[in-house]
Amino acid sequence: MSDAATIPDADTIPDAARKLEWAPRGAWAELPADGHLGTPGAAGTTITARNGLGIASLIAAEGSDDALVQALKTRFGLDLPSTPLAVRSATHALVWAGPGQWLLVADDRSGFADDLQALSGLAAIAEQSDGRAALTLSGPKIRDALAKGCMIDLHPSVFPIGAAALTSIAHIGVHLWRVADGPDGAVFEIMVARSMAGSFWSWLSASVAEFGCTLAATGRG
Amino acid sequence: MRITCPHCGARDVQEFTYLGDASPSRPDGLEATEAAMFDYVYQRENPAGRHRELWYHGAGCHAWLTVTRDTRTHAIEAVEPTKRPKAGTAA
Amino acid sequence: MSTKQPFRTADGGLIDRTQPQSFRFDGTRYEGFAGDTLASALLANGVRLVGRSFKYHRPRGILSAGPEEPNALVELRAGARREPNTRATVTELYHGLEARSQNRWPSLAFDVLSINSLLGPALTAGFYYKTFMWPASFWEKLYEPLIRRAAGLGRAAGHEDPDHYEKAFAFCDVLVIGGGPAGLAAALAAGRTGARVILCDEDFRLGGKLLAEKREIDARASSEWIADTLAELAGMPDVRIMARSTVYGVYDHGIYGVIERVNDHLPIPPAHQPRQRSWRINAKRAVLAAGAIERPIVFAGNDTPGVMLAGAVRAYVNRHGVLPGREAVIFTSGDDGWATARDLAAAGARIAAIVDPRPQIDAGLTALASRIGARVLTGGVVSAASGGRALRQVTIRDASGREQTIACDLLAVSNGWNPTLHLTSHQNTRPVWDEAIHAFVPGQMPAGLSVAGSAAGRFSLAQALEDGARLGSQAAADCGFAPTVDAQPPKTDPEGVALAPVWRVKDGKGRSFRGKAFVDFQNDVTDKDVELAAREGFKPVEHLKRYTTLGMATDQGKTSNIAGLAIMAEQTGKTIPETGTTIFRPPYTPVAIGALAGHHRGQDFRPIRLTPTHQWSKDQGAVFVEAGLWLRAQYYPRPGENDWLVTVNREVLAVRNGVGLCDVSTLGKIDIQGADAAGFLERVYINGWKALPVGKARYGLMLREDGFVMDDGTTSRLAETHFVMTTTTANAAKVMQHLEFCHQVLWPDLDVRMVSVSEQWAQAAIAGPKAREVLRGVVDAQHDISNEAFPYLAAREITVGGGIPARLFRISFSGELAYELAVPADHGDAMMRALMAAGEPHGITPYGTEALGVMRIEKGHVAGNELNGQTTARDLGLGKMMSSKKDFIGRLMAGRDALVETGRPSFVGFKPVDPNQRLRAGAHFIGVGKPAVMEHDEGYMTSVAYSPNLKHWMGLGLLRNGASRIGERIRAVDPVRNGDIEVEICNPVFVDPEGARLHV
Amino acid sequence: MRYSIFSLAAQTLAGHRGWKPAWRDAAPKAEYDVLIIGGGGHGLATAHYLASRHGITNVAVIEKGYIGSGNVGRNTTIIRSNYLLPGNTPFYEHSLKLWEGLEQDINYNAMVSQRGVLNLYHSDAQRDAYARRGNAMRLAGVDADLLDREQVRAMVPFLNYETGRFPIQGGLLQKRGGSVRHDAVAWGYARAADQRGVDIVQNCEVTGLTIANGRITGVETSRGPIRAKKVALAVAGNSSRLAAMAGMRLPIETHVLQAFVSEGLKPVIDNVVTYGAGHFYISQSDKGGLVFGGDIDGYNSYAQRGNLPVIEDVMESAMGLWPGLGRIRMLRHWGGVMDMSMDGSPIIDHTPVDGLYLNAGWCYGGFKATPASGFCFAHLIARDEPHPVATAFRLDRFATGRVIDEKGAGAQPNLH
Repeated sequence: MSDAATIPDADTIPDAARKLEWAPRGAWAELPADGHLGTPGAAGTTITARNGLGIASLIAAEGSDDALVQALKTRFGLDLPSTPLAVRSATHALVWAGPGQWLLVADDRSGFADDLQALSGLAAIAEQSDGRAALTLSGPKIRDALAKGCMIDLHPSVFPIGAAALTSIAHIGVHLWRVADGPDGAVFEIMVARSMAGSFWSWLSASVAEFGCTLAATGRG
Repeated sequence: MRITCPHCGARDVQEFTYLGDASPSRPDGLEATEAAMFDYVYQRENPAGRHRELWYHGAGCHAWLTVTRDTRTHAIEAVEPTKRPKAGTAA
Repeated sequence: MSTKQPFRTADGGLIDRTQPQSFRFDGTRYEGFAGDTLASALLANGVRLVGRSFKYHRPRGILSAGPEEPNALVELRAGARREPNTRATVTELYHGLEARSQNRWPSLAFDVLSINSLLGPALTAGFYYKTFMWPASFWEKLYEPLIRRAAGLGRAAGHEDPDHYEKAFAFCDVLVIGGGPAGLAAALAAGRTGARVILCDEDFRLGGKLLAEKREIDARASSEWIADTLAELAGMPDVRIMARSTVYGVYDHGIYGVIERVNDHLPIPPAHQPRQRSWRINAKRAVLAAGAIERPIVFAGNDTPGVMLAGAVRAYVNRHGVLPGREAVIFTSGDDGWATARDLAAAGARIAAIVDPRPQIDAGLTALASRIGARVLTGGVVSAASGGRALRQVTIRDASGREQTIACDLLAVSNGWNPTLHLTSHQNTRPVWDEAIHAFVPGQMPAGLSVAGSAAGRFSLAQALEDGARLGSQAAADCGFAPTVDAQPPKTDPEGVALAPVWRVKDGKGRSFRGKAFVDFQNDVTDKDVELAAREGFKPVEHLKRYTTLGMATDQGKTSNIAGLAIMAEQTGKTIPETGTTIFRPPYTPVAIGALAGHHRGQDFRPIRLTPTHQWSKDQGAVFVEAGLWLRAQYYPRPGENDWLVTVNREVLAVRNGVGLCDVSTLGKIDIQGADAAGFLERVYINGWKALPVGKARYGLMLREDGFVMDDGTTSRLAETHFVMTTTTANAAKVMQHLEFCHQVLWPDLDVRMVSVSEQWAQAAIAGPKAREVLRGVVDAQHDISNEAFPYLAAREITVGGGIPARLFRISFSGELAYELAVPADHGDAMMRALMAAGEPHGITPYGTEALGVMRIEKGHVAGNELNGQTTARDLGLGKMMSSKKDFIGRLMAGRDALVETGRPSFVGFKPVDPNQRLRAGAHFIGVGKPAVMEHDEGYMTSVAYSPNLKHWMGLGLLRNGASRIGERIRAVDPVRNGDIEVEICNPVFVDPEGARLHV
Repeated sequence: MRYSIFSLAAQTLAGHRGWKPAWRDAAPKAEYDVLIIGGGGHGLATAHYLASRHGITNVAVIEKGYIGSGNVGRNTTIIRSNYLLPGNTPFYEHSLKLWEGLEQDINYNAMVSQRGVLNLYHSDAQRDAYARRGNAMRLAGVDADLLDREQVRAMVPFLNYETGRFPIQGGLLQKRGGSVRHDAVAWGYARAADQRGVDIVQNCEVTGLTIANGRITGVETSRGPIRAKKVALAVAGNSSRLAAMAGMRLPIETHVLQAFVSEGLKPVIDNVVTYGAGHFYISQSDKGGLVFGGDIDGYNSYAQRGNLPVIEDVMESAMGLWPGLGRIRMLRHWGGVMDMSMDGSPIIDHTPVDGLYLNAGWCYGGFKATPASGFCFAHLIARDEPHPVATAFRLDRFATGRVIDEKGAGAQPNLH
């Protein structure tokens, strides 16, 4: 993928393809417009679509992840977690994804190729930026809404800030972690397989409706 | 039923896939005999009581786990990763 | 109000008299109050007859005031919301409630099938096992339809349930089951330690049995203690109180199933809310404080409407402000029934008599009787009740056997209580008999569960409060929460608990037939049925239940099991515990199927997986088809194409003659890296991988360890230590799991690192002679994709569209010059549009899974119908791929005698001898001229398609010795579709058998 | 006493005081020609056919609890012979024929009810597989009809044809399939065997097998030793435990299967219907309860009870297939333990121990097999050769590769 940025000579592109824009279509392209969902009144939950993330699986070679640890520390200032945790910098997160596996998440996809290049050879890297549909979930009732499908305990004493989990909700695999609290309390980031984003939304929208929900940032897909 | 994944913590059994008896080990290599392989593939102790068995945390960390469980009561005595991490691994 | 509700007391009760609620029962309009149940409201209106029994269609009234109710079952609501068999005793009254009696025709009062009651003597337990055998055909044609029509109770709604349900998951340290005195005390004790507590109660109001009683705690009305306790609990952030929530089952490792009836107390759930919520509560510890259920006595006519449990009578009087009768007789074998006399009298009923079989009665009780003006008959029994549709009189037999009748409209029966221990036996542990209280009490408990108060057989209020506080505190302590310094348990007013139960009252010496005496009301099991079971040897309790149906009705024997056991014990001369114990299966009370399904119905039954190009396919007018969880484009009809085959033929010809475009994103894609990646593939595939050059793809076949084929696909080497494997759509997850097994369990020392990248890539097949020209329009110019530079089976990382990373594979399912192009999923939509634009001059045609299937059959490629788990590599003509130089999964078992014997069905092609005839998959092969029977079955057709290139149908199949029979004829016999045609056995590759087109 | 409308009428007039025990509660004798371990449906049927077809009556059936306490008393009562593979089809068809004549054979009405078993299909591939199966049945002389969607709709109009996740496309119908009153099967066979002299010994648990020089000579029980010339194991669910007493390991795992019944309803569904897009099947009993079930829990278990994930899966499938079930209540659920074999098919065979016979591996299909299982097992025990319709159920088929794998799921019991 190192030649990804190479721009071909314009003269060599056939006419038919020249017109093409290659406009990306994100995982949440089908989400409804920003606004209020469910029971009217103050929204108990907030859903914010996260588009344009850079995401990659990192799998360490067994017994030889020192260089990887060092590189992540140097480039992102992040310590590779050895237990189910998500660590965050201003721009990046490292999320535990199984023994010896992590997700590297960049808030902005531009520059992610360079990030991965910098880690090349230190881990088995597989880009997943397009393969995950990500949301930020918050609001005073968000735990009650998540409890309608999430089979793990999200109580603050059990799932503190920084906790991460791979689990499933409504027959759909999810990667869920908790980031710093917002004005309405706990804030969760969640990712599901892109192909199941629609079905996940069907469950999520039904589950938050009781509490009312503010849906935001869907337009930036 | 809940299985305490050594990596992920206590999880509902729904997150796991069952394979079966963990005690037989595969007769590897070109020297292995058909009889030994037959034993590995087909024959089972199937005890009423303590049973070491393989489960896959497919909806979680994808680890294969060796669970020691009583087949009469479903009580779980131990859960271990089948693959032991080597020293120096972050996980 | 009083004329509207003639049996409503003037005041009192936990009802809100300012909130009248209008409702209908069997079409008649009545009124009740907020806080009523349907049962209490019916009683307030003087409605006694509410249902008909199962077998004899006997008139039935309201027996109880709780979930144990066997008689008062109604159809609640109407239309698609109709809920049959709904217990009126736990149905919260709401304005507009509509209910109907059931199991009667034409009306509740005049029910034709009550004639069964006259046939009663013949319709004993198990009578059907002994008859209806002659003539043989009559059972199904005549007898059984009659029985079926008569059986059953309510009618199911004939329509889709319009309401929604959800699941929910909760976690706590201590789950308290039951919100009566023991449960409230337990929750309070646990909550005060700071533990996370959930308190569930099935009722809509917390307080449990206290609600039905006039009791004092610490010299105050118990209602004040309840209010204080609830207030304190409400102030604890980690305590959750769930009313209208029934804990119905105990499952392994501290998991409790709970149904929360979120909106059953409203006509229709509010918008965005479910009707019910199905909880899975994970509790480290639980305290069962579910109270107790009162026991009836078996005597003639004990099912007459107006015969009620004495505790229930108190509940209606004290909680609901209803007089279940004005002229009452009390039949009690213990002190507890006397409290009913007291409360009834206080509410204005006349107590005609108190019948207590005990010879000696506490002086305090007799004083009570004289205070309320009730006759007392000690040493006597009620031997019969009569009145048909409403109780008119009871017959009382004194100690000397003399009988007299007393007119009354209410008989309150008290015979002690059974602990509500159902949940303790959900893990197949048995209750044990406690002779001191004449009841079964919990035996071995499920792990983490303790039991408090009446549920433990400790029936007094003082014991309930003491148990609750102790066990709540203990449960919290077990979870690591230090007990708080506790005040003394609150003091309670005195109560009598003496008891000498009477299980049944036999007919008198004269044996005058007074009518049936019921053990199980709902299933119409009488004492005579139990005697018959004993006579015929059905003595073990499970035989008794199954033979007589005792305890099998919707109430699951809550009021009947113990009497049944007692009568069996009497027949066999054994004690009750020697006779057996009752074991209760979940659920504790019946649970709506919809609730347990939650969100997962209709389109949400299982997730739908959509490919990144889905919208593009929709825009192209695709018809979609389910492929596992995926929706895939099946074909793309154009205006005027009215038959799918027309469309598919067009798509196939377009590919073979020009170029087509197909979404293949659903294939599983596994990224495999590591120093031992090639060696790992060697072990999981039957063929070799070490020699595969970088930049090349290869077809691979993997077996299960038992030697049968598991999956196939192409795997490409992107770098020395980097492969990307493709799997079939159907097996993607299974293969991933298998590879993880091979790595983690079998060969942990290999350096191989795998992750699914199925979701990351949108992948399209561009197939047909013009494929390369189309591809040139999207592949960035610096990548040479000429035949020389990018030959058949080349596989490389490239860029498209001006720098978008992509992977290009020159592989072909169709047999044409073909590529699969993969781009990151966000670009999948654009990729399809770009390819369409680039292909426009060449007439590029989108094609779906049908055309894909036709072309793979034309090429003789195996797919799902052949990879059915019953075929070997050899069967499929792929035996030569099996390397003999290495070990691989399935190698040894594939060598077993039966898997290598000649004569196994093997993979060949078929074409109809008459080219106009259609082939059918699933047809079996029978030799020409042989009878179509199993002995001559030589295999079957796995896949068929119409080939627009060959202009006839073609088939693939597995035929005994198939490969050596090319050119022979055989019959494809398809009896289920009346098919029987001759086919010619042929090479399975119908088009371009040399494969020349792949390499152009 | 022979059961008939006449005996019932006579007893009605006599206040039912003349009925005798349906079978004697026998105490074990010191020795039998054949000792059958397991008083379930298969063991009792074996005794009946040994006595009635082979004249061998010095037989005991010993049962650790009460008869019919195993799977014959806890199944979903379905009978059918809609099998695919030649090793299975003739056997199950033989069973269905025996069901059809059962009442007359044993003078007991087990309420055999051929209401039809309908397997739904939801895709072209599934249709092809059902066509293959239906054709195999027809070639074996078994009735089978392949229905399209409209034919299915005409039979069972209330299913979800419009909004289902996996649309119903049609079904494979076996009209002769149906249901039977399960407990009555055990009681009827017990009564019939008893009347021919078979001892039915309850509360008698086997604690050991007595084997000398490779030959079985008797058993140790909680009620003392019993000698026997031949010993037959019919203890599905516990086969491995008994086989272990003879030093054998079996290609079997013990798993739990749950079953469910709803509250009683007026008739709503006449047939047995199985959902092809989930693990679910449903019928309605004569008493009105909907009887339904789904997949096994999937892990080794002797606990006779299951857990919520499978319960919820069954309910989801129920709603997926039949959305009108939402407000119908599940009354009771329970679990039974069963022998899950390595290919999903049973074993009726000799064992390496002379005189010890094995009837095992019935997976969740043992109930429908009860008559033929008993019939063929009796044949094997009496004549020391397999009955012609049960020749494929050999113990050594796993070693030779002659597996009978209907589903193609391979050597993993919980996938069958």
